[in-house]
Amino acid sequence: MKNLFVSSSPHIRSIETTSSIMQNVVIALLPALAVAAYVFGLRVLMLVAVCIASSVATEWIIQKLLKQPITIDDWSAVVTGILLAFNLPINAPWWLGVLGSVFAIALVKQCFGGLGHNFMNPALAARAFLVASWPVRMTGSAYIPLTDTFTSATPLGMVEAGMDPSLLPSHLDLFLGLNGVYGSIGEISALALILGGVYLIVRGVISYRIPVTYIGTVAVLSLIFKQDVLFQLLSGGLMLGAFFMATDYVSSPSSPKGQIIFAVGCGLLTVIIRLFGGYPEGVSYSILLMNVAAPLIEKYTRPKIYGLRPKEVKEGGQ
Amino acid sequence: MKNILIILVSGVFVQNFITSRFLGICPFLGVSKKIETAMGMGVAVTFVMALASAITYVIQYAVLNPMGLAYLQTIAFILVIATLVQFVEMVIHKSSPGLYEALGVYLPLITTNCAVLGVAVLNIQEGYNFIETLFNGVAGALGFTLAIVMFAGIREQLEISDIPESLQGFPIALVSAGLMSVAFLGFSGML
Amino acid sequence: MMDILLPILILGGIGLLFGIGLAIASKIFEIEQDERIPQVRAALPGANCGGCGYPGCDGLASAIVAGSALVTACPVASSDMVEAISGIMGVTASETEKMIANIHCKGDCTIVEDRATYYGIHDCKEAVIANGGTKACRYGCLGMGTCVRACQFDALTINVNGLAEVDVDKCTACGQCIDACPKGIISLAPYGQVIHVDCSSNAKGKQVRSVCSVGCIACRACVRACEYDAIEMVDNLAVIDYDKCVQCGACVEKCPTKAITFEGREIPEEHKRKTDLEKPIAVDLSELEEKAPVSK
Amino acid sequence: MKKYFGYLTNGIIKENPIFRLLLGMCPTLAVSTLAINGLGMGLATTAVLIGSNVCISALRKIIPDDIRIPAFVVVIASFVTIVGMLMKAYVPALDAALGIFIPLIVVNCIILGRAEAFAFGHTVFESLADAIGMGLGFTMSLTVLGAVREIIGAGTIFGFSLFGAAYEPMILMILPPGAFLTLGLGIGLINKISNLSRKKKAEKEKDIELSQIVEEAA
Amino acid sequence: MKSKTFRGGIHPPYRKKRTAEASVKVATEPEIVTIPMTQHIGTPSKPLVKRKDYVYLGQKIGDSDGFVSVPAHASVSGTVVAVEPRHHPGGDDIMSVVIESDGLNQVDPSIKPYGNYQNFEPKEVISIIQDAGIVGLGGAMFPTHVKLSIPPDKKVDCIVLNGAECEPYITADHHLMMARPKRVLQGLRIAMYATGVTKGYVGVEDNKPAAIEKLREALTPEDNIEIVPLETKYPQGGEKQLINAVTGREVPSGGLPADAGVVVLNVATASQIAVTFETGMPLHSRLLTCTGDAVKEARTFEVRIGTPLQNIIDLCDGFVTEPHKIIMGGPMMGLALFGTDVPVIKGTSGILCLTEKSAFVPEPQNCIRCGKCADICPIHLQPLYISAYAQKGLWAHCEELHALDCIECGSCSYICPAKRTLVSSIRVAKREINDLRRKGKI
Repeated sequence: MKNLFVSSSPHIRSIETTSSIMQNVVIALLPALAVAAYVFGLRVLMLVAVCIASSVATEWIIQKLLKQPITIDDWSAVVTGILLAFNLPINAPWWLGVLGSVFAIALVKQCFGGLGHNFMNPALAARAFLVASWPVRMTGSAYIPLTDTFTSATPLGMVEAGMDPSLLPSHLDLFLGLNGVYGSIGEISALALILGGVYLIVRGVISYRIPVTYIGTVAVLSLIFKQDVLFQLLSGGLMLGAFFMATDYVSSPSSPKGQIIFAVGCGLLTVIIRLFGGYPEGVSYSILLMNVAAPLIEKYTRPKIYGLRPKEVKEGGQ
Repeated sequence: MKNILIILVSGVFVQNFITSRFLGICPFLGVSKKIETAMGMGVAVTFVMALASAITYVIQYAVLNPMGLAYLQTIAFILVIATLVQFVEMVIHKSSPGLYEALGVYLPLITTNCAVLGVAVLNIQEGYNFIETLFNGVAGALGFTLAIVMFAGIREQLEISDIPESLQGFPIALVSAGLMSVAFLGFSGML
Repeated sequence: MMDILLPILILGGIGLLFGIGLAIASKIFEIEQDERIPQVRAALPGANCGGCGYPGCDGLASAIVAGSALVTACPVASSDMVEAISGIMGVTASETEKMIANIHCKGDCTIVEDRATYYGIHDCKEAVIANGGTKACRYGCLGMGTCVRACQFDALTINVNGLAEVDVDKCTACGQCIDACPKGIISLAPYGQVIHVDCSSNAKGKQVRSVCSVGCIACRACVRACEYDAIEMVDNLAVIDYDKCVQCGACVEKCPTKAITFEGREIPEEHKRKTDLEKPIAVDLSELEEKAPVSK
Repeated sequence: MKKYFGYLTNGIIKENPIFRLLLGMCPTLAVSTLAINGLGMGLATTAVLIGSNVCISALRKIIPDDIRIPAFVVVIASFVTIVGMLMKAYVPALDAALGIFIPLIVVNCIILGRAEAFAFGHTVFESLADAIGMGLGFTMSLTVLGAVREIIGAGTIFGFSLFGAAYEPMILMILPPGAFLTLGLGIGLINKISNLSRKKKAEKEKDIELSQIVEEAA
Repeated sequence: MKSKTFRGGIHPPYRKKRTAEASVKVATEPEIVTIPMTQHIGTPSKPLVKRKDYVYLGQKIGDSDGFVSVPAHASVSGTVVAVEPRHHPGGDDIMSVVIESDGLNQVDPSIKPYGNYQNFEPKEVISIIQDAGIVGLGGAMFPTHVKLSIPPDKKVDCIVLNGAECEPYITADHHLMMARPKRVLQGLRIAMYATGVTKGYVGVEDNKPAAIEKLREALTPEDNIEIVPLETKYPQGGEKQLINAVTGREVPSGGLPADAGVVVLNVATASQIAVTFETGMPLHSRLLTCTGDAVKEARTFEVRIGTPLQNIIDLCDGFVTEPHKIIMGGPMMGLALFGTDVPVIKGTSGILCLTEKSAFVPEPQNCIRCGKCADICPIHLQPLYISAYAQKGLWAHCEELHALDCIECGSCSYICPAKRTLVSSIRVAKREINDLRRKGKI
C-alpha cells in the first residue's frame, strides 16, 4: 500500500473559495456594467478592460519580481480593476486607468503583502489618488450622449455649485440611470447596483449590515440637514460604495458590532463631506477614512467569548 | 465662537498636524507601534501643548514684544517648553505614580516634538488671541492624537501582514501614513 | 550697547530662573529608581528623538535595564556609547565556555523514510499535531525548519536531505531553536566539543533499527569503550557527559551504527576544551577525521 | 586626514540621517515639495549643524555634564535664530516657502543628536567634519526627495519645465501624501539595494571559501 | 417543537445515510487482539500479565494507581503472545498486550452481574465504573468515574447525555440509540444516582427522529429525564455547545462542565455503564462505523477492543480504490492514521477511509478577513487573528484573544474560503501558551 496522507483535522473543507467569492462579486457588478455599456457605449468596455488588464498584469509582475506565488487566479485583481473603472468618468483617458490600477495593486495591496493585508480598499485609494493628482480629469465632466456634449458637473457637483434645482435630474433618472447620465461609469444606475448588492447578500458573500446601516445613516442625516433624501441616496457613488466598497472584507471590521459602527461612520462622514467639504462627493473619502479607523474599531468590538463574564472580557480584551 | 469652531475643526481634521502639516512626525512614527502607547502619547501631547500654547503666548506678549525682542522667540520658546516639560514630568512623577506610568514616560519626548514648538510659533504667526491660542493648541493636539491612534491601529495590524522584506519597519509605516494622508485629503477645502 | 546687553540679560534671566526652579524642583520631586537607569540614561545621547521607538531616552534606558531593549537600540548612539551601556549592563564578554547548538539527529531523508505523506503547513510544530509527524522515526528531525525560522542569527539551515544543520560560527547559543523544536532534539554543547551522540531516540534497539540505520540502538558498546565514564545509557539512548569527555574518540570507533559522530572541524586555541589537555588521547583523531562528514 | 574624510563620508552614506538613521522627519516631509526648498532647508540645517557642532565641541570642556542638554539647546537655538534672520534678509522667497520649519530646526533630532553623540566627545575639527558630512547627507537626501517629488508632481526641476505642456503632473506627489509615499518607497528601495549587495557579498565570500576548499583538496 | 441549539456552528455535508440505513453487524472475532495500555487520558497502565500467560475474557490485564486512569481488560480469552510497544492510533508506539484468541471466549470466573444499582452506595457505583475500564466513548477517552466524582465545592444538578453525533459520516451512536434505548436510559439513571442529581437530559440531533422516538418510548413515568431534540449542526455534540443548547448555561472560560452544574456523558458510555451492571462485564467491545467512499460496504459494527483495523476493513469487503487518507473518528476532529496496522481502542467511534477526491485539501491562500470563521466559531473567538498571530509567533497576542478557550472543533478551518489551516495554528498557539505559562513567562 502506498503512503497514506496525514494532516491535522479537520479533514474536509467547504466548497467556497476566495475565487468563488470574487467571481460572485464580479457577477454582481455585471448589471451596472451592462447599464453603463448601454448608456455610454463601447468606451466603457474599453476602460474596464484596460483597468482589469493592468491590475492583473501589475499583480503578476510584482509577484514575479518578489518571487512570491502568483495569485492572479483568485480574481481579486479583477474585482479591483472593475471597481476602479467604475469610479472613472467616461471620458477618462486610458492611462488614468492604468496608473490607477498600478497604484491600487502595487502600492495599496502588494506593498503590504498582497490580498488580505491591505488596510485600505485598493480601488478607492486609487480613486482618491487619481482625484488628488488629476482633479480636472477625474471630476471634470460627465458625458451626455443625447446632446453629445460634456457638462462640467455631476449632480452633486451641480448642487455644490448652487445650480438651479430644476436643472437637476429626476429621481427616476437617477434610479434607473438610463436617461440623463451623470457621474462615474459605475455610479449611474442605482437600480443595477442594488440588484448586484442584493445578489451578494442572498449568496451570503456580504452581510446586509454595512450597506443597510450606511444607506440608512445617510438617509437620516440628510433628513436632519433638510436635504432631498432620495436625491442624496441615489446620486453619486453611495450605492456603489455601500454595496461594493464599504463591504470589502479586508478593509472593514469583521465583527457585527464593528460593522455597524463602521457603516455609521461612513454615513456620517459622507454627509459631512458632501455638505461641508471641498469635494462634491464624499463616499470614497468617507470609506477610506473609516478603513483607516477599521483596525481600531475591530479591536474594541471583539465578540463576547463563550463562557467569559463581561468583566473578564474587558480585562482580557484590552 | 465661530472662529473657535473653525480653529477646532481645522486643527483636528483639515489641517491635521500629521497628515497635512508634518509636525510631530518623529513621535508619530516612533511611538505608534501599540494603540495603548499611542493613546498615552496623545494625551501627554494634548496636555503639554495646551499648557505650552498658553505660556508662550504670555512670554511673547508680556516679555518679548514690549522689550522689542521678538527675534528671540525661538530661543525663548524652546527654553520655556523644555523647562515646562521637565517640570511637569517631575510633578507628575512625584504626585501621581499612576498618571506618571500613563503619561510621564512620554513627556521627555515632547521637548523635541516639533508640534509643540510649532504650535507656539504658529499661534503668534496667525495672531490669535489668548483663547484662540489655547484652542488652537488643543485642536492641534487632538488632531495629533487622532492620527497617531488610528495609525497605531494600522501598525498593529501590520504586525500580522507579510510585508516584503525591504519594506518592513519604517518604509511600510511611511507608506501607510501616506495612504492615511490620502484619506485625510477628503477633508481638504472643508473650511 | 543696550541692544546687545538687554537680550543677554533677559535670556540669562529666564535661563537662571528656570535653572533654579528646576534645581529646586528636582530636589523636591526626587524619586528613587534602579541606579542603572540614570547611568544608562546618562550614557545615551539624550536627544529624546524617539528614533528607538521608546518614549524618549528615559524610556529606552528603562527598557535596556529591564532587558526588553538591546544595548544597541539607540540609532544615534556612537559605538563608544554602546560600549559604555554594555559596561553598565554587564553584558561584556562572559567568562564561561562558549556554547553552540547541536542537533541530535542524523536521520535525513536518505536514511529514514516517511511513513505517510504529510499535508499541511510546512512547520514542524504543526506537523507534530498531525499525529506526531510523518517521519518513520518518531524522535527524529522533521526538517521543516521551525528552528531555522526561530534563529535570529541565520545560524541554522535545512540541508538538501531535510535535516537541520548548525553553522557553528554563527550560533550564539541563545537557545531559541531549542525552544522551537517540538521534537526536543536540539541542545547546547561546548564549542570545543566535536563528539556528539547524534540521535535522540528513546526507542528500543530493534525499533530504531527498523526505521533508521544511524540511530542509537542502546547496545552499550560506547559505554564499555569509554575509559572516562563519560557515557551513560539513559532511556535507551547514549548520553555524553561533556564535563567528563576528553574527546578520545573511542566511542566513535566502537559505535556500530555511527550514531556517535566526530565532527571534523578546526577548534581555535581559545575554545579548546580544558578536559582535552589533561588526559591522553587514546585514538588517533586524524584517522577519524577522514571518516568524518565533509560538511563543516 | 583620512580620519576626517571618514567622518565626512560617514554622514553622507553610511549614516545618512534621513535614509539610514531616519532622523529629522518633519522638515524632510514638509519641505521636500520642490528641489529648491529641499536644498534650501538642507543648507540652512547644515549651517546650524556646523555652527552648533563647532561651538559645542569648543565648549565641551566648559559645559558641565548635568546641564549639557539645556546648554546645547541654547546654542542651537541661537544659531537657528541667526540663520533665520539671514534667510529673511537675503532669500525672503525661500524663507517664506519654508515658513515655520526654519525655527523648528531647533528641534531637529539630527542637530541635538550630533551634538550629544559626536561634538561633545570630539575635537573641533572632527566635529566640523562630522557636521559637514551629516549636513551634506541631509541636504543631499532632501534635494533628491524634493527633486523626485517636483519632477513627478509638477513636471519641473528647480523650476525648469522638463516635459513640456503636454505632461499632466501627478499633483499628489507635491501634496502631503506624496511626501510619505516617496520617502517610504525610497527607503524601501535603498534597503532592497543594500540587501542585494549584502547577499551578493555573502555569495562572493562563499564562492571564495568554496574555491579555497577546492584548492586545498587539489 | 423547535429544536434547541447554540450560536455559531456549520453545516458540513453529513453523508450518514449510507451507514444509517445499513444494519449493525457483530464483527467476526479477531484471532489476535492488541490492547494498548494507554486508552485513556492520564497515567498509562502497567501490564499485569506476561508472555505466555492465559487470560480470560474480561480479565484485568493492565492497571495503574493514578486517579485519572482506568484499567485495561482482555477482550478475548487466550494466550498472551507479546507484551511490548506496538503501533497505536495516536502515532506513537505504546506498550501493549497482544493476545492470541482461543475462540472460546471463556469469561473471567470472578465476573458476576452487579444487579440493582440502588443496592450500592454512590461511591461504590463510581468505583465499579472505574474498575470496568469505562472512559468517554465519544472519542476523548476521559475516564468516566472522574467525571462522576464531583468535587465537594461544585454543585451539579443535571446530567446531559450526548446523543448529538454531529460528526459527519459516523452513525455508531445513532444505531446504539435505535437498538438499545433502554440501556442508554438505564445508564443515565445509574449516573444520576452516582452523582446524586435529579434531572437528566438526552440531547439528540433532529436528523435522527427515529432515535428520539425510541428514546421517548423507553422512558418510564417516574423518570425525571427529558429527551431534547437539537438542531442538526456541527459541533452540536461539543460539550460546551451541548450544555448551552440543552440548559442555556455557559461553562465558564477555563472551567469544566461541573462549573456550570452539568456532567456530560456520551450515550455509548451510558449504555456501557448499564451493561456493566447488568452483566458485570467490563468495557471490552464497542460500536463503530466503518465508512467513507473508499470502502465497499460501509456499515456499523460491534467490535472487540484491540481488533486490528484491517480486520474491520476486510469485513467491509475491502477498498473500492486505494484509500488516500484513513481517519480514526469523524472527518472534523478525527485523527489521520499512518496505516491499518493499529488496533481499535476504546475511543474509536469510526473509521473513515477517504479517496483522493474526498480527502483533497486545497492549498491555503491569504486570509481575506471575511470574518466567516469568527461568525461560526462556537466559542465566538476570532480564529483569523489568533491564527495570524500564531504564525508570526506572537503568542502573547494569541493568549489575549483567548486562544486557550478554543475547543479545536475545526469549524473555522472548514468554513475558511481561503482554506487556511486555522485550527492547527491555534493548536500550536495553545501548546506554546501552555509552555510559556509553565515557564512563567506569560
